[in-house]
Amino acid sequence: MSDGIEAERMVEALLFAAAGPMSAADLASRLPEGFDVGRALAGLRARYAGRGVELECVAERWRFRTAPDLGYLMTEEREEPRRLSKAALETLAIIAYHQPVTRAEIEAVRGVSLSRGTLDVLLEMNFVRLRGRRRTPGRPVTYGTSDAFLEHFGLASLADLPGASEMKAAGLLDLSIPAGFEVPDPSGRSLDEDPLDPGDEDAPEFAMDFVGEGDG
Amino acid sequence: MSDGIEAERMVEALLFAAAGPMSAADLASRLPEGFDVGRALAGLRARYAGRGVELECVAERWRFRTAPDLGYLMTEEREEPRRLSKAALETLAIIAYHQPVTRAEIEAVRGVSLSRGTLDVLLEMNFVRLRGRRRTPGRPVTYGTSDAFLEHFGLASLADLPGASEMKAAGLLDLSIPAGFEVPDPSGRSLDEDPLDPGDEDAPEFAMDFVGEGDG
Amino acid sequence: MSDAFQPSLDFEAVGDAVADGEALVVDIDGYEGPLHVLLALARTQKVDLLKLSITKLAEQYLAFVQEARRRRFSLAADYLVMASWLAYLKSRLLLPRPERKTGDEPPAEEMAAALAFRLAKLEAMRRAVEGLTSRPRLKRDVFTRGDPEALVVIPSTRIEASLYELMQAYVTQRKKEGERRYKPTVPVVYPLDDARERLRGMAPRLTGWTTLDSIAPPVRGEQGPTRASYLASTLSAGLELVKEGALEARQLEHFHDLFLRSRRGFELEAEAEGA
Repeated sequence: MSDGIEAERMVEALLFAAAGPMSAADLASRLPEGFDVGRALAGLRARYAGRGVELECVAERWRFRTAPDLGYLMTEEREEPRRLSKAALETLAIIAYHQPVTRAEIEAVRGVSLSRGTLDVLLEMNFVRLRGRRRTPGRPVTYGTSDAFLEHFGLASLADLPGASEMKAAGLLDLSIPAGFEVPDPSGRSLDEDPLDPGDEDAPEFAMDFVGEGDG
Repeated sequence: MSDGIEAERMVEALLFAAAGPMSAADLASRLPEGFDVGRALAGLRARYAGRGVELECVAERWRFRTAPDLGYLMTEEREEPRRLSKAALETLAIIAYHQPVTRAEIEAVRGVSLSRGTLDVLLEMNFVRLRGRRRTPGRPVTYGTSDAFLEHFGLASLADLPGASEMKAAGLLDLSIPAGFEVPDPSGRSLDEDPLDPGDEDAPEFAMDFVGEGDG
Repeated sequence: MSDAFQPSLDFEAVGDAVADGEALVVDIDGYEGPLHVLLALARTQKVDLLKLSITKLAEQYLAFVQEARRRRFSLAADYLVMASWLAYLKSRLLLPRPERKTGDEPPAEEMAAALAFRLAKLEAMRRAVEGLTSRPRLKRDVFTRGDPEALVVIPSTRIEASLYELMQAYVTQRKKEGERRYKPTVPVVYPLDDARERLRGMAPRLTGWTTLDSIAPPVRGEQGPTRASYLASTLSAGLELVKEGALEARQLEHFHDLFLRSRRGFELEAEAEGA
């Protein structure tokens, strides 16, 4: 059996058996040396295309999943997803497309202040995570999306957000224009962002930010 | 797309997403009407043959399983498997081939009384189950193997237990075996067996049977 | 932040509303805030949002607020703030172009463009929501392996026992059982009495050395005594007759043929010689 076929078999077995998506590096570390994981993945993706189970890349890791058009059959496996309110979805979209983004920036885009619970829900569902702090007065916390978000929506990376490139080209993701509006830059790590201070994730004043009285 | 291919896709997706093995009937009940599950399974089995993942039938239920020869790739999570004691293995073998079989019959074949714990271990492992009661004086409980037993040994049904010819082929039986040696066919249900009485499974006298002093 | 547009005013208004304990989320007929209302109204113009007629939009919005107020007791403050700001913007847009400079305020057109841009941004996010939610979603539309093996490839309860081992265990026992229970069918023997009787009758005729083989009766059929049994019984009877003095036996070498002959024959011979 050729090495190529054998590498495909091994990657196939590992991904089938895995409880979660695996990166090419994860896979390579499990394979005997000298096998080309990238080619095996490409081969498998082609082989499974159009089948009942397909290979997909999410959050830069690989997984098998059932074909979307067969979702209707999965009556027993289906978990009724927690319904996100319109506000929560819009907030999630703003965070996804503008990250890292501060609470004030989210509110500026929507024209309304974040109601209590909106961000909490997204954090609790692990779609959204704290990314860091903006290097501006008050050093506000910035938010971004998690791998779980990408996995849930089946996105290989943030660059694959639907319509992101068109929006970016139209300047719609660039909140710095016009001068009167604060506009964050969605792509990559913002230059004016500090990493979170140690312990920020559970600092009391931070928790206050979500659950405190001032939550608007 | 032809119905055949579509049925294969559906069965593939269902088996992939299922939490456990599924019978053909399970699958049929989940598929829209008019699809041939049997053909889809046969098609899938052929399609996956020799791949890193294979379709296997155990206890008349189907599941995907990584190819046995690739098991070594999954070794990282492997926990040291328990080995069956010789007595347990021998007892299991007798139960498998002679089911339904009573404790006294097992002892008669083995030539020694069952040591404490041997049957317990097999019952606890869920390899052996209580089958019924023999219609003889004392109505002794009869033992048989479980689906977990079949699954563990990769057997589709009891009829697939290797018989005398396979034993000969494996070099286990030779000419020194007495002429009368016969391997019973355990797949048929014995006529002199009653179903279990209600509460048999947890009746105290039954527990005594295993843990009592008299157990040799 | 633009002094003229002062979007923060909206938020301050909301903040005030919160402080006053008023309803936080303004959701009039499904709208979350003035911007969402504006977006919905802007869409009715069916043009690129960036080419929107802000004057027309302002009129639409004011009409909406009026209608809302007619039907409801109150509107959240930010709706009203937006209404007054739009009324102001509209009036500025309608004024003749060479207008007087009012402080740092940007031209009305710029303010209008800024509003249009804000709406376009919100619209983009609404499209993003549609884009995201129309994607196949995990555990709703697409499913990963229901029974992954990686962490349970071989659970601790897993027993290592192969089918071969099972067969082996079975055969070993059955072999042992076979040996233990082996009861050879009791062979039909040639009774010693019969042999003695027969030999006694034959003895007088055994005048010369005769092999045991030819003396013992021949095997008759499957059911009868075996050849070995005939031989053994005949030998045994022969030895008895030797003891009685009726026969004599000899063997020239170990394992060679055994010969028997009548002692009487010998005596007769001797008598004959002596006579």
